[in-house]
Amino acid sequence: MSWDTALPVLVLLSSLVPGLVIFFLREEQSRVRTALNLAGAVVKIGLVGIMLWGVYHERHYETRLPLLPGLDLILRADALAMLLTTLSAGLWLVTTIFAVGYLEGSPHRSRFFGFFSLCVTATMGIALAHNLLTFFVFYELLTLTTYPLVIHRGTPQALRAGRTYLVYTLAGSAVLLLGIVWLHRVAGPFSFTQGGALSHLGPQSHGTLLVIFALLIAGVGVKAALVPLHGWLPVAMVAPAPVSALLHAVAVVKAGAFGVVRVVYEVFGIRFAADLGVTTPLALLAALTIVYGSLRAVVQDDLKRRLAYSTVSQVSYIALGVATPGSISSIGGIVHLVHQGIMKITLFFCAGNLAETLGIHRVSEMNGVGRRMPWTMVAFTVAALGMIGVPPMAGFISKWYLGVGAVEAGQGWIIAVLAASSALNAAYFLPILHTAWFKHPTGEWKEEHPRGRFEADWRLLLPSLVTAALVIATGLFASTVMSPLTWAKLIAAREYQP
Amino acid sequence: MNAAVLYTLMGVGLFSIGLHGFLAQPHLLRKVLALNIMGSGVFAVLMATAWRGPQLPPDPVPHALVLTGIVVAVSATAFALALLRRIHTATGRASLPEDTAA
Amino acid sequence: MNAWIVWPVVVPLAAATLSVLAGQRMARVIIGSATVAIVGALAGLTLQVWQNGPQRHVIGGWEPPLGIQLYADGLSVVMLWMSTVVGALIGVYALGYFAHDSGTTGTAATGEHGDNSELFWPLWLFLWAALHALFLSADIFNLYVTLELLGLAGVALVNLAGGQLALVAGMRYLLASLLGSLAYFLGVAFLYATCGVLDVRMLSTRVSAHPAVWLAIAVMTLGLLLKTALFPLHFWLPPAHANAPAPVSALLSALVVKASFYLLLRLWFQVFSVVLPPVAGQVLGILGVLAILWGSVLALRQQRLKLLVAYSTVAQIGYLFVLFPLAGGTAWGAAAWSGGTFHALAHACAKAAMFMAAGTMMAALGHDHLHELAGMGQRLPLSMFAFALAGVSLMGLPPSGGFVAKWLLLDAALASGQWWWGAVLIVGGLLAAGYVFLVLRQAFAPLPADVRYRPVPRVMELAALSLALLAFLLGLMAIPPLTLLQIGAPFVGGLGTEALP
Amino acid sequence: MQGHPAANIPLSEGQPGGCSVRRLLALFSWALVLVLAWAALSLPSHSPGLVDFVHAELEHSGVVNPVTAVLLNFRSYDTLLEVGVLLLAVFGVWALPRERVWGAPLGAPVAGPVLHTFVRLLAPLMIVVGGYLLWIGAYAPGGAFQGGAVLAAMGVLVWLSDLAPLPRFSRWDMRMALLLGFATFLAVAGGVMVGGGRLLEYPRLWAGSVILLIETALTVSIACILILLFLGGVGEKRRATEGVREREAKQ
Amino acid sequence: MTGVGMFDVLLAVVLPVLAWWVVAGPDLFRSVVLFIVFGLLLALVWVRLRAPDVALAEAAIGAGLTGALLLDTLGRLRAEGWGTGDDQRGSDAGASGGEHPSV
Repeated sequence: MSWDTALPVLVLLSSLVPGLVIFFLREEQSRVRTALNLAGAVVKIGLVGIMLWGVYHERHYETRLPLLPGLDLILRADALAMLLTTLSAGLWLVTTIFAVGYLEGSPHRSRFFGFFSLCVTATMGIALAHNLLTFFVFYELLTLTTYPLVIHRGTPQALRAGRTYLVYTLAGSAVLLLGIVWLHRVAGPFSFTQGGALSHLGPQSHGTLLVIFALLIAGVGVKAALVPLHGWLPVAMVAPAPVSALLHAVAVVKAGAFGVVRVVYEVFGIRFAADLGVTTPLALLAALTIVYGSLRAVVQDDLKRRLAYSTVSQVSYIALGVATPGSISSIGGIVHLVHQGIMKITLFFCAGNLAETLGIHRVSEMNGVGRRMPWTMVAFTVAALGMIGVPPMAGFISKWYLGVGAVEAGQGWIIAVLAASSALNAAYFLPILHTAWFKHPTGEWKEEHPRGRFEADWRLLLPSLVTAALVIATGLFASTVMSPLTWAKLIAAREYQP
Repeated sequence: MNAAVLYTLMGVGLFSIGLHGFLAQPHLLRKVLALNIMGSGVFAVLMATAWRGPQLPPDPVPHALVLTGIVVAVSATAFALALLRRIHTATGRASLPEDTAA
Repeated sequence: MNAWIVWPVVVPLAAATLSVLAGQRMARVIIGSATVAIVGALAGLTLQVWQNGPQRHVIGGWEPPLGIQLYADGLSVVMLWMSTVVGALIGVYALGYFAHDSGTTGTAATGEHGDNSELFWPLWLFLWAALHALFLSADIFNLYVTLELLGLAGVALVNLAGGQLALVAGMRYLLASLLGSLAYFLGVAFLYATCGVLDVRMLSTRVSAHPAVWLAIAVMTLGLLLKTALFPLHFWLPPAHANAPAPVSALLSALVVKASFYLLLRLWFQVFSVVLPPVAGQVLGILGVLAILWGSVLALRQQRLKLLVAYSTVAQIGYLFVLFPLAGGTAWGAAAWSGGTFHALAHACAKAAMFMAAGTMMAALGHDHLHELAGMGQRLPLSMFAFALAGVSLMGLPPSGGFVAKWLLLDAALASGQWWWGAVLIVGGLLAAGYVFLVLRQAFAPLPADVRYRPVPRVMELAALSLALLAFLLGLMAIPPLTLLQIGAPFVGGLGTEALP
Repeated sequence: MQGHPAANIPLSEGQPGGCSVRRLLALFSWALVLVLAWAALSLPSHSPGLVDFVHAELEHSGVVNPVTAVLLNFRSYDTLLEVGVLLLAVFGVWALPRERVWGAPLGAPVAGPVLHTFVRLLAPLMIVVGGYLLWIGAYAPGGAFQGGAVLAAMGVLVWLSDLAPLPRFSRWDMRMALLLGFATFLAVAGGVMVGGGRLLEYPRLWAGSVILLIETALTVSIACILILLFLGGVGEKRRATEGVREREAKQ
Repeated sequence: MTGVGMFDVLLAVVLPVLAWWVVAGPDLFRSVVLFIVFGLLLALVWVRLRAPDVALAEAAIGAGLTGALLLDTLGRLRAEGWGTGDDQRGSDAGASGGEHPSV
């Protein structure tokens, strides 16, 4: 096994092994646990960095393992995969730091961090999967490893949320499996191919392919929280904040959106999909989700619920960009995969920090919190403005490309959707900012436990500042070589190659 | 009609009677009896296939099979009866709960 | 001596004899070496089959039709591995189980049980031998004897639990088992009367569309369905499997029901295939579907862990029978055949692990009421983990063995245009998730303070975990067994997607 | 577990009684009779059977009685497993609760002078008959199973008449007697393979003797097994109280 | 094809009748006794079919030993209070002390 074939496996192992070891640690061995976690995360970032450099220089990293007769498990680092692996690897490190601080002193931490690492492993697998079978294997692994995290607290409410989560995700994966097996029956074994792998199929199978497309999108749409399959996401808010951050920014939702990208671009191919006539319905569905999620977010008082509905809305930007024909919208959709992750994780870090430090769970309790925790709220503000699409933040780049792409494609209604969505984003984020910065504190905070020299435990504060900085950086330096935008352009260019 | 056909018919008759008794009778001892009668029915069918008329020697293979069958039957019967006695001692009944409930 | 084929039968029989004669301590040595010997012989046999195709062994040198022949093809070998590996790990588990059990008023018993647990070993060895004999025999009457051997050993093992429930369950099991054997025996008599041979291979060339053959097929199938506990003939299974001692439950659910299924497979596809109309397979398939639904729904309604697992067996048996309507066409027959048999394999590992894990929890708590298992994830994390991994296989999620089986069956269903069988597989998987998570969510519930808990031997947890891991990872090593299954299979050809141009 | 018997009753699964069910059952049985009879009448009048094969090889089998030849040579594997079934029945009875002790429980023999004398006279005769049946099996009707059954009947009679103490199967030699037949059979089955033969392939020249050896061992074991099966459950009530000590004191 | 004597016909008719009595007769004790008779007559059938080996085994094991086992079991059931649970109509052949608890 050469280095090039080993690398994708090593990327998985760098979180799998620490995860498995952590299960067997005793509860009080928190130093060993943290060390293992951080070591795994750093090693992973290093490995991903090497891979990133290699892929940029057109090296091929690929691992195969025969799984079924005629079907291999294939892990391969392509440009799209690198986008998600880099995002996940980076955010895993900051989330780990955040989680260590957040969960300090609470029970079952070995279990938590064990599943946490497995969850990241599954996400890496999803990113590197090079055919639908491999994608499905890790997609399911993700379901199974996130369930214990969702019900981590063990309260009746958490158990109920876990049940909802399972009902949605398992039903989704059942549909997905059906679609995958069927597609293999129709098309034979194939790998992800830029520009699509199905265009050789004649018109007699187009009817079947329509159904299969619907099945696949429904399957990945559950995790991507496309309306009406989004029901689990707000409920899953009972999970601890690091889990929410993971669900929304790094793993689950992202896996679903990533699946949409893979299915449209590399299974069907955007041109073939457009010929089939499936892109417009998908775009409509995404638009519906964007508006619906935003509308629901406006009326939520619970901060995490508001953020959850915001995710429902924002993730569909990706699907919208992907489903709109034209390379510019594609760039917007793909780059939003990264941008949404960075922005949303910042928001969740801040929400978790507020809850942990001051016991704040609702927007109405945030009066004047900007004075008490200015750094946290600065981070929050940066991310929120990014979400709204204020330049030069990351979100602006996404929306810009989406908008230009819509114009290019002659789909004016998308502009309207984007505008409405931005207005709604402002409608649910600006009041928070107003409350936090400009209102006076109503009295004592519910429970105040600052730890350390800063306004909050540094492990809770630092991650949000780092990611907030990234929100600005990805916007400001969008045109540099290693920026997400450059990668997105690369991917889109290959997809639209004649 | 020859002896083979006659005893085959008797065999299937015994099997049916046994099966009917097995299903209809709640008492476990009777179920065991019924199983034995079903077994005898199968033996009769097999033995009839061995019959090749009064002049020719019969086929010894079915005879051996039936001998084996008889020994298997007695083993199963002895075991079933021992189990039945334990159930009777433990529950005071010699039938299965769902049968007596009816 | 390269006749490896006989030793999987002879060795456990010899070990059973010796273990009765020897003392307790010697018995362990005997059983241990017997296990090693069986694994060795099986490895030899596998190599032979792999290299030279199906193996035959003419017992006593008397060629069929006069004598009896042993026959091993890929299917037999896979089944033998299943029973050997699962059986051996159950044996390891039983070491801990009975050590834990003796001297205390533990699990299932009324307090009067105890030293008859030493009978577990000879009975278990006899059961093992009976399974292996059944997987290797190529003579329909000899198969009848092995069926009886298997049935009696199974019932005797159930009764080891003592106690009223186990006795009654054992009796119900015994009666069902005997009735099934007798029906099979009647079929044998009719087949001999019509065809004049007992050898499976010769029979397959002589059966014709004749009333007596029809009848033989019908009664043999019914008898074997009763023994396999296919809905609606499953009534005896849940009480017997739930009330037996845990290692016995594992043996019965994982292996014993598979034996009669295996026999049915052989008869249908290798003896009667010429005379069976396709509609017959559809009937079995429909019963399988009903079993999946009925078993799952009842599993969801159980209050006791072991009953839940037992009803899950009723449901999982249903999957095996989805094979019958699908294994017909040329393009997808191989996928259905491999999928069905692979499911038997995966279910054996998963279900044994599940019963073992359930038994461990029961041994620790003294009961198995579902709603009082809260916090088990903290008390017995390994067992809970084993249960979860086994559950993943039952749900058919990757990378478990259950996933591979489901994929292949689904593939066959879609390929044959009978997508509704595939839909049932999917629904069944979701229902399985329902009852598995019913248990798993208890693991995360907070641990009540006042629960009495007895420590259990570590070996029990480890044995269950190894089987569960095997079930979970079986999908990653599916190629060798799937290739083996093709050797001597009625449907040869590319599997799954390879079948397409 | 014992505290919750209700939990065990499966939902709506039983054999409901009642008049209509019985009528249905009767209907089913009659239908069964008709179907079976139809199949039976359709059987070929001349079943081909294996009789020619048996007679062609009979001279190589080592015995003259074709049934014995089939039972102990041509299809000896069946018989081997069948002895296994017998043993399993004994183990099964032992595995039941209250029968845990290796050895039969003690019951109440029917002692009486007439029976005593009768059995004293009969017992030797039955041993002779049993032995004869065993030996004649090679040539004429008879064999290990029949001989063993006669010996077992003698054993039961002897016990019933209180002439001899109960067998105590905690003793190694008694277990040996129980397993002798099976062990011998199995040893021969595997032993002949040492020279490169097949399972249960007796050396042609020695076939008669080997069969006699197996049958002799089997007769002893079958007698023991049958006696044990008969005694298996006797005397459950007394055993708990005075049974054991009383009888041991007698000796 | 001849060879079907009156005796064969008689046996072939009597045995099912006996079997019916065994499974459905009113009294369990009588059923057991009839079962032994059934076994002996079956042995006669085997003799008629020129199978003395089987006849011998049937008489010794099928009728003799099984019969003894059945009688013994029946005795034990009786000794434990009530023996013939399904014989509600009262049994002439001595269900001694025949209390029948409600079933």
